[in-house]
Amino acid sequence: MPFDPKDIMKDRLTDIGPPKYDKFFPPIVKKNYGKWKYHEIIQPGVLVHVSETGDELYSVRVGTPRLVSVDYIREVCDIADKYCDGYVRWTTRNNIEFLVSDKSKLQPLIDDLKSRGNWFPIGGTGASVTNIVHTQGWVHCHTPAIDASGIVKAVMDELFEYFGSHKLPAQVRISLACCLNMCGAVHCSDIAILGVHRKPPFIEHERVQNVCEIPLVIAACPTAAIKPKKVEIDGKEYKSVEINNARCMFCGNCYTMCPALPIADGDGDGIALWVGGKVSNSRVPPMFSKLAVPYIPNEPPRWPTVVQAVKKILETYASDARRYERIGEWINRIGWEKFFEKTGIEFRHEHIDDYRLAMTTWRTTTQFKW
Amino acid sequence: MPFDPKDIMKDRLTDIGPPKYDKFFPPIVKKNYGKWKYHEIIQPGVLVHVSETGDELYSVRVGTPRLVSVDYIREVCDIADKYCDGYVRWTTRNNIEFLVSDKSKLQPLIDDLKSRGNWFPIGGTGASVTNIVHTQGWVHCHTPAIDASGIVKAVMDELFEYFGSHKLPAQVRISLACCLNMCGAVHCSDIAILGVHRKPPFIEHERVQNVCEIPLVIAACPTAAIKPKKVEIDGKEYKSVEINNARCMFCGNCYTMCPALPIADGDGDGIALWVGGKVSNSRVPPMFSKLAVPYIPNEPPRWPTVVQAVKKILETYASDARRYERIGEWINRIGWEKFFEKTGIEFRHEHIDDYRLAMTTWRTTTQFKW
Amino acid sequence: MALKHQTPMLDELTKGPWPSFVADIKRVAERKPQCDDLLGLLELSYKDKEGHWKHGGIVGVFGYGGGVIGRYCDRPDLFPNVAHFHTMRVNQPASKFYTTDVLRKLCDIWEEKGSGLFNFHGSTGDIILLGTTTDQLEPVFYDLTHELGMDLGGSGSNMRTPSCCVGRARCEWSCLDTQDITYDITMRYQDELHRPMFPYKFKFKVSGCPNDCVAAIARADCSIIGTWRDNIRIDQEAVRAYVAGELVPNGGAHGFEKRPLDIQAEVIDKCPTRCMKWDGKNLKIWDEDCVRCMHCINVMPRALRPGEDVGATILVGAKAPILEGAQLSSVIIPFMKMEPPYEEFHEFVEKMWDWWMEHGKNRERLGELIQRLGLREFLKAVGVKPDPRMINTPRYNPYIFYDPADVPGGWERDPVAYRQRHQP
Amino acid sequence: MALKHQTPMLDELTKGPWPSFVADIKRVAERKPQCDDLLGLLELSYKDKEGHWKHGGIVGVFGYGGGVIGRYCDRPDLFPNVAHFHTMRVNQPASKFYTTDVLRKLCDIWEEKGSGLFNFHGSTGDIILLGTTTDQLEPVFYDLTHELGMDLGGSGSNMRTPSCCVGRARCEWSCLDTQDITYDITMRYQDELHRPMFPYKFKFKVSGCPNDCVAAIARADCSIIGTWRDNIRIDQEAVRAYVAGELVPNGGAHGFEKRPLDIQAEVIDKCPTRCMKWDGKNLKIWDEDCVRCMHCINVMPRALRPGEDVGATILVGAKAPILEGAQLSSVIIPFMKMEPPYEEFHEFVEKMWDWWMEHGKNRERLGELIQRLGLREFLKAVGVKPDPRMINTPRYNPYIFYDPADVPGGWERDPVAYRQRHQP
Ligand code: SRM
Ligand code: SRM
Ligand code: SRM
Ligand code: SRM
Ligand code: SF4
Ligand code: SF4
Ligand code: SF4
Ligand code: SF4
Ligand code: SF4
Ligand code: SF4
Ligand code: SF4
Ligand code: SF4
Repeated sequence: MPFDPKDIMKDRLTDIGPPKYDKFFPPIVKKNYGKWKYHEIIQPGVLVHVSETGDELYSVRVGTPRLVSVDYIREVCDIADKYCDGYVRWTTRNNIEFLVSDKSKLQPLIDDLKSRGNWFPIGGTGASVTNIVHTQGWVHCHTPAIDASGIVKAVMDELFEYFGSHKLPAQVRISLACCLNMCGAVHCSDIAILGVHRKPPFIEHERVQNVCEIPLVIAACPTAAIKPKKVEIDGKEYKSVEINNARCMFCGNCYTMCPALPIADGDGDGIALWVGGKVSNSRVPPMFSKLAVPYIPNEPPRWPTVVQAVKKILETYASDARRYERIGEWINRIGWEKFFEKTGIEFRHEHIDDYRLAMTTWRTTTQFKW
Repeated sequence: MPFDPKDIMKDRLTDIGPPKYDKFFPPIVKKNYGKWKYHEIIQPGVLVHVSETGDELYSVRVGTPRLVSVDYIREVCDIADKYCDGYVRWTTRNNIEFLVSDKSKLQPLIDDLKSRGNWFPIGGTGASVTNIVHTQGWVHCHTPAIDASGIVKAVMDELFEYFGSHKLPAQVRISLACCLNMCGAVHCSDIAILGVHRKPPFIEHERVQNVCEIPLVIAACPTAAIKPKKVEIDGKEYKSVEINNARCMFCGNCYTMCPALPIADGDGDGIALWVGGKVSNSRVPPMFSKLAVPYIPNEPPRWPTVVQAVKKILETYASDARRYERIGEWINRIGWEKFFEKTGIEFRHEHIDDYRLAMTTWRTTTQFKW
Repeated sequence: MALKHQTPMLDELTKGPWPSFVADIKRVAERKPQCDDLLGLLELSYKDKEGHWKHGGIVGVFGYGGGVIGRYCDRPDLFPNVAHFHTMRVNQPASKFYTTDVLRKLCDIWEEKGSGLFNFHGSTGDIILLGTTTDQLEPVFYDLTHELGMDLGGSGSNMRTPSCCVGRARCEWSCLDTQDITYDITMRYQDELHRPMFPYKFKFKVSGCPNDCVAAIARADCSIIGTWRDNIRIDQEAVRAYVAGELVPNGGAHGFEKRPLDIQAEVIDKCPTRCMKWDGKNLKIWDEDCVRCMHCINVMPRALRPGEDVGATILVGAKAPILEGAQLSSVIIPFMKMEPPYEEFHEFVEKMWDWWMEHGKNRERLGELIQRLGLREFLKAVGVKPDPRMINTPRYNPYIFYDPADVPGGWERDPVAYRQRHQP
Repeated sequence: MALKHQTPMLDELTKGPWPSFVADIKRVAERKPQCDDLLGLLELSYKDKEGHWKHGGIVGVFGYGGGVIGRYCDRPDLFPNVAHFHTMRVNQPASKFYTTDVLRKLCDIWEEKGSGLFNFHGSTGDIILLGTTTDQLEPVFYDLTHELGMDLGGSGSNMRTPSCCVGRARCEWSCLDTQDITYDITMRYQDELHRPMFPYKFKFKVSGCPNDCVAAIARADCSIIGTWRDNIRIDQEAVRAYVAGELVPNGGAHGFEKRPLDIQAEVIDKCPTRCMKWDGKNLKIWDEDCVRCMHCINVMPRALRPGEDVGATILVGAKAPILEGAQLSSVIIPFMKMEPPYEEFHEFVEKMWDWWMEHGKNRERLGELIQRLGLREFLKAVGVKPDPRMINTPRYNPYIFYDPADVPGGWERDPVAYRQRHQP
C-alpha cells in the first residue's frame, strides 16, 4: 500500500528501529561470527580474516568522499553484486569494505576497482592515513567557519600516497570539524582540522526578542560574556543582549541558540590545527589533541596553506617517530619544544591554555629541552 | 648601649637584614666554595665532600625535634666547639650538621654524639626516612586540628630504624601539617600527615559583627558556603553570616578570618594521610601527594593508629618498590588499585576528587589492573 | 544537460586522485535541480567564505521529536531548489552491513523524494539523507518503514542512534557481541530515541575491545568497551615464529616484509606496565599487571589472543567541547558481563537517566552534570561502590566533603560546652 | 624543682629513641614558668583534643608590619604565664650556618627575655623564637640588631624570608651562588620584607640544582632553581669504575657495598628521555635530549657533573591549598644567568610585583592571580615571550581568545553588508 498523504496515520509504522544487523550479514560472517582467529593485511587496503573453521574472508577497503550520490551508491552495488554476492559494509570512518569469501574473486575485484578512475581508491589499512572523518561544512550546517568536504578533498589529494601504503610509523587519524561543536571525534585525533571564528557575533537588536529566548542565550555562553540589555532604536525599546567582546572566545554557541547573533565572517574565520590526540587504549591511554597552529585563513577552493601545514606535520612525524608511535606518543617522547622546533611552527600566546583547567597544562618542573 | 624602654628610637637599627652568610662559613667552606667535586656517604648520617683542592669535609647529620630549648642549643654549641671549631649548620629539614675538616675528630665526634642518650641520633642521609618537616600544632597555632611535635615524635620513634640506615628503595620525605593551610611542603611529600577538621564551624552570632569583617569572611570561603545573614537574638538584631553546611569542606579559612566561627572539635578532628608526592625533578617531575587514608581519629598521646598506618605504607613500599623509586613512582608503576590492595587501605568516596580540577583525576581509559 | 550555475572554484575540486564529491554531485545535478542549486550555493560560500544556511525550523515526522534536521538557505532568491533542504537521519543497521538490495531501494526512494545525496554515514552513525522539502518527510518515512524496514535515527535532546565496531562479525578480538548490544539498546529505548525527554543528547557506542574502533571513549555519553578478566591466551609456537621472522608482525600494518620481530623493543618495551618477559623461547606475561591495552596482541595477532572471561568496561561522560570543555568517558563499571537479556545493564542505564533527568539542567550533558555534582553523587545514584579503577589518582586537594554520618555527632556542635573549654 | 602541672600524657612522649621535645622543655620548665605552663596547656589540649590558642592580635616592633605572630591562650585562668605568648621570626643567615658564638648569645637573650624555646627552624626558614610577651618584643629586637647583627623575618602580606639550599658552600652540583642570591633579594627588598604592601604573602626560595633541596618548586611564589645549558661533564674512566664495581653507586645513598653498577637498569632506563647509551666502554649522552633531571649525576657523582654554562630556571606561583588549591611553580624564564648585580632578575621581580599589586585581590597569591587572569597576561606584564618550555602541553580546548589586532578589521563587523549577503 503506498503512502497516502491525506491519512498519514494509515498503516503507520513507528518505532520499528533499524533492521536487525544479521539480516545483512554475508553467509560467511553468519557462519563464522565470533570464530575469527587472526587477520593479516595482505596489501594496503586488503585484509584477510581467518576463522577457526578454516574459512577465509577477504576485505577490500576503499576510500569514499562520504558525501555521495545515488549514482555512487548504485555503482557500489554493481560492484558488490558482481564480486561479493550482493553484500557490502561501511567502516566507522566512512570507507567501504567489499567482502569476498571466494578468493578467486579477489584480484578481479581489485582490478575492477582500479579500472574505475579515481572513484574507488584502495587503502586505509595499517600505518596509513585513512579517510578523514568530517562534518557538514558549507554544504549543510548553519554554524560552520569553514567548508568540510572541500578541505578534506584537498588534503587527501595531497596525502594520497599515504592512504594506499603502510609507510608511516603508525596509523594517522585525521579529522575535520567545521566549528567548535566538533561533530566527530575531532578532539582526539592525530591531526584535527577545526573551523574557527575569530570575531564576536554582532547583535541584531531588533530581532533578538522575536527569534531568541534571551535566558537561554545567556546560559549558552561558556564564559558568561552575554548579559541582558534593553536597547532603544528609533524610539522603540527592544529586549536584547550585550556581549563583552573581551570575554568572547568565538565558540558560536550563542548563535546556535539565537539567529540574531551572526558569527560567521569571511575575513575572520579560518582554521586551527590540532595534533597528538588518540582514542585507542593501545600502549598509552586516549589523549586529547592539542593546539598546533592557531589560525590559517580560509583559502577556497583548495586551502593550500592548510594542506601544506598538515603535510609538514605529517612528514616531520614520519621522518622522526619510531615504529608504533602515534603522533601524540612521538611528541610526548620528544617534547613540545622539539615539536615546534622540528615543524617550524611558531609558538604563540594562543598555545598557552587560559580556560578552566589551564593550570594543569603549565610546566611545573625544570625538566625541558633546549 | 643597652635597650632603653623609654626611648625605643634611640640607636635604633632597622632593616639590617640577616648577617651575611659567609660570616658563619667555616674556613674550609670559604676556601672551597664552589670547588666541591664529589661526595660520598660513608655511613648513614655521615657525608664526606671532596674538593678540587683535595680538601675533605665531613658532615655528621643528627635528627632534632625542631622544637628545642636554649639548653639544647647550648649543648649543640658545646659539641660544635669541641669538634667543629665552633661552626655548625642546620639543614632544610631541621637536622643539624656538624662539620669536621679534620678527619681525626670524626670518630670522636660520632662517639660523643652517641654517648648523649637519645638527643642526637645520627642519620637522615640517603635512602632513609629523614626528619619530619612539621608545624606548630597545639603548641602555638590557633587553627590546628592536631598536635604536631607529639605526632612527629611518635612516628619517628616507630620508624627510627629507617632514620639511621639506607635500606629503603629511595629517600622518603614525611611531612606533617596541623591544618589545611599546610605550612611546609606537605602537599608534595612522600607521606604527608595532615590535620583535618570534619565539622562545619559554629557561628557565634552575637560576636561576629564585633570581631570580624563580614565581607572578608565571605570571600574567604573557597566553596562559597557562607552568606551574610541578619540574626535576631533576644530582640536584638545582629549582622552575622550563615553557613551552608553541605558546601563546607572544613578548610577553616573562615575561622582564620573570624574567631567567632570556631571549627576545632575534639570529636570530629583527626588526621588524613597522603602519599606519593615529591619535589625533586629527578627522573620524574614533582608531584602532589594524593589521599591515602581519609581519616584517623586523634589518639593522643601517641596516635597509635596513625603511626601504624604510616608504618604499613612505608613497609609495603619498602618491600615492593624498586631501587630509586620514590613512593609516588612506585605507585605510578603498580597503579592505585594495587596500592590500595597491597596496603589494605579501604578505597572510599573521599578518595574521589570533587573539587575544581576533579575531572582531570578520573580514569579515562580502559587501562587498569584487576 | 548544462548546469544552471557556473562553479569555477568547485571545479578545482574535481582534480586530483581522491574521489571528488563535486564530480559526483555534478553528474546527478544534470537531472536533479536541487543538486544544481546546491553546487551554486556552495560556490557562493566559497566566494564569500561564509556558509549560507539558516537555523533549522522544527520540522519532523508525526509523533517523533527527532530524526530530521530542518534547514533553509539564506539565498532562496538565487537557489530556490534548496530553499528548504532538510536532512533525515536513518538508523543504520549495526556495523553497517548492507545488501545491495536494500541500498538500491534506498537510492530509488531518495532519488524520487529527495536530493539524491547522502552522507554515508553521519558522524554518529546514521545514514544521512541530505536535503529534501518538508512535504516529502512523511512519504520518505513511510517508504523507509514499509519498504526497507528502516526507521529514523536520533536528533535533539534524546537518545542518539547507538553505533558499534564490526566486532565478532569480522574481528578476532571482540570481547562483546557489539551488534547485539547496540541492537538491544536501540530497540529497548525506541521511545527515548524518537521522543525528546532528556536534558540534552545522549549517545551510546560499543567497541569490542580496547582498540576502540568506534571511538566510543571520545564521543559517547555511555561507552561500552570489551575487555577480559582472565589471562591473555598465548601460542608460544607462534611467538617463536614471529621472533624467527616467519610471520609478519602486526598483521602487516607496519609493512609486509618478513623480518624477525624485535620482541623486546617492539612488544615488551612498549607494554605500558612492562609485565612481559621473553627468555628466548617462551613469552611470560604477568597477567595480574596487564592493563589489557591490546598492544602485544595487535603486534602478534597469530600468537596472542584476549582471554575468555570477557565482558565490558562501562565508561560515561564523553562529549565535544560545548559547554564546559571536551571530556573523555570515565570508568564507572570496571567489568560487567554483557549477556542477553542485559538486565544488569538496563538497570544501570535507567538509574543513570533518572538521575540525569532529575538533576540535569537544560543542555547539560551527563558528563557535565557529573562534573557539577561530583562523581560521588553519580555513583550513589547508580548504586555503584567507589573503586580505584575509576580514577587515575585519588584527590590531591584536601577539600574533602566528609559525610556527617561518619562523624561522631554528625555536624552537631555544642557551643556552650566549647566556650566552657575555651574562653573567647 | 617540681613542675606545677601534671602531664601524664605528655610524659608518654619522653619515651622512645627519637629526641623528645617534652623532655627538653621539661628541663627548662624547672626554671622557666612559661615552659611549665606551656606543658600544662599542651596536656590540656591532649585531653580535649583541641588547641587552646586564640587568634593573634596585632603586635610587633615599631615600624615593622611583620616578623611577630601575636598569640594568646584561651585559658589564662589556668596558665597565666602563657597568657601572652608571641613568636618572633628571626631572619636566618642563608643556608643556616652559624658560629657557636652567635648561637650562645641568642640563647642568652632568649632565656632572659622569652620562653627559652625555639623552632630551629620555621618552615619558611626563620629562626622562630617561640613565645614571649608584648613588652619584651622591642628589647629582644634591640638585642638582636645590636648584639647579633640580626633582623626579623617576614610575616603578613609581605615578602617572606627567602631561603636556599646549601649550594656551593657544600655541594658539588650547585649551578648558583644560592646564598648570594638569597642575600641579595633579602637585602634589596628589606622594605618589602618588613612592611606589608602586597595583596598577600610572597616567598622566594633558591635551589642550586634540579634536586631542589629547599623544595622551592613546591612552596615559593618565585622559585629559582639552578640548571645548565651546555653538556653534562663526563669522566669516562669513572663511569667504567662504577660499572666495574670500584665505586659505590649514588654516593652510598642506596647502600655501601661495592657492587657493579647495572648502568643500563639503574641509570639509562631511569633517564626520563632515555638519551644515553652505554657501549660497554663509553657513556654517550645526547645532551640535546637531556632534560637535566640530575638522576644520572646523582647515581654517579664521581663520573658526571652538571655543565659549566650555568644559570637559573625561574618558576612562579607555588603555594599551599588555600584558596584555590595547591599549586607548583610554573616555568616562566627557562634560563637566566644569575650573576651580580642581578639586574635582569630585579627587573623581572619588580615588574611581577607591580602587576600583582595592581591586579591582585586581597589574599590572592601570585599563582592564583595568574590562574584568574591567565598566563598570557602575566607574560605580557613581565615582558617575556611565550615559549613551549612554559607548558607541558598546548591547550586542548578550542576556547582561544584571539587577539583582535591579529584579525583583519579587528572585532568590527558590517551588519548591513552581512545582511546583503545573507537574508535573515
Ligand atoms: C574497520 C574498522 C572497524 C569498523 O567497525 O569499521 C577497524 C578495523 C580494524 N581495526 Fe581499528 N578499525 C576501525 C577504526 C578504528 C578506530 C576509530 C577511528 O579511527 O575513528 C580506531 C581508534 C583510532 C585512534 O586511536 O585514534 C582504531 C584503532 C585500532 C587499533 C589501535 C591502533 C593504535 O596503535 O593506537 C588497532 C590495532 C592495530 O592496528 O594494530 C586496530 C585494529 C583493527 C583491526 C586489525 C582489527 C581486526 O583484527 O580485524 C581491523 C583492521 C585494521 C586496519 O584497517 O588496519 N584498530 N580502529 C574501522 C576502520 C576505519 C577506517 O575505515 O579506516
Ligand atoms: C642538606 C640538604 C640541603 C640543605 O641545604 O640543607 C641536602 C643535601 C643533599 N642532597 Fe638533598 N638535601 C636536603 C634536602 C632535600 C630536599 C628537600 C626536602 O626534603 O624537603 C629534597 C627534595 C625532596 C623531594 O624530592 O621530595 C632533596 C632531594 C635530593 C635529591 C633527589 C632525590 C630523588 O631521587 O628524588 C638528591 C639526589 C640523591 O639523593 O641522589 C639529593 C642529594 C643531596 C646531596 C647528595 C647533595 C650533595 O652532593 O651534597 C646532599 C646529601 C644528601 C643526603 O643527605 O643523602 N637531594 N634534598 C637537605 C637535607 C635535608 C635533611 O636534613 O634531611
Ligand atoms: C550530521 C552530523 C555531522 C556530520 O556531518 O556527520 C552533525 C551535525 C550537527 N551537529 Fe553534531 N553532528 C553529528 C555528530 C556529532 C558528533 C559525533 C558523534 O555523535 O559521534 C558530535 C561529538 C560528540 C558529542 O555528542 O559530544 C557532535 C557534537 C555536536 C555538538 C556539541 C555537543 C556538545 O555537547 O559539545 C552540537 C551543538 C549542539 O548540540 O548544540 C552539535 C550540533 C549539530 C547540528 C545539529 C548543528 C546545530 O547546532 O543545530 C548539526 C546539524 C548539521 C546539519 O545541518 O545537518 N553537534 N555531533 C553528525 C550526525 C550524523 C548522524 O546522526 O550520524
Ligand atoms: C611558623 C610556621 C609553621 C612552622 O611551625 O614552621 C607557620 C605558621 C603559620 N602559618 Fe604558615 N607557617 C610557616 C610556613 C608556611 C609555609 C612553608 C614555607 O613558607 O615554605 C607554607 C606553605 C607555602 C605557602 O606559603 O603557600 C605556609 C602556608 C600558610 C598558609 C596558607 C597560604 C596559602 O596561600 O595557601 C596560611 C594561611 C594564611 O595565610 O592565612 C598560613 C598561616 C600561618 C599562621 C600565621 C596561622 C594564621 O593563619 O594566622 C601560622 C602561625 C603559627 C604560629 O602560631 O606561629 N601558613 N606557611 C612557618 C613559618 C616559620 C618561618 O617563618 O620560618
Ligand atoms: S561541526 Fe559545527 S558546523 Fe560542522 S556540522 Fe557540526 S555543528 Fe555544524
Ligand atoms: S561566541 Fe561563544 S563566547 Fe562569544 S559570546 Fe557567543 S557564546 Fe559567548
Ligand atoms: S598548618 Fe595550620 S595549624 Fe599548623 S601551623 Fe600552619 S596554620 Fe597553624
Ligand atoms: S570551613 Fe572552609 S569551606 Fe567551611 S565554611 Fe569555613 S571557609 Fe567555607
Ligand atoms: S574495537 Fe576491537 S573488536 Fe572492535 S573492530 Fe576494533 S579491534 Fe576489533
Ligand atoms: S595487553 Fe598491553 S598491558 Fe597487557 S601484556 Fe600486552 S602490552 Fe602489556
Ligand atoms: S639543590 Fe642541588 S645544589 Fe642544592 S644542595 Fe641539593 S643537590 Fe646540592
Ligand atoms: S640528567 Fe636526567 S635527563 Fe639528563 S641524561 Fe641524566 S638522567 Fe637523562
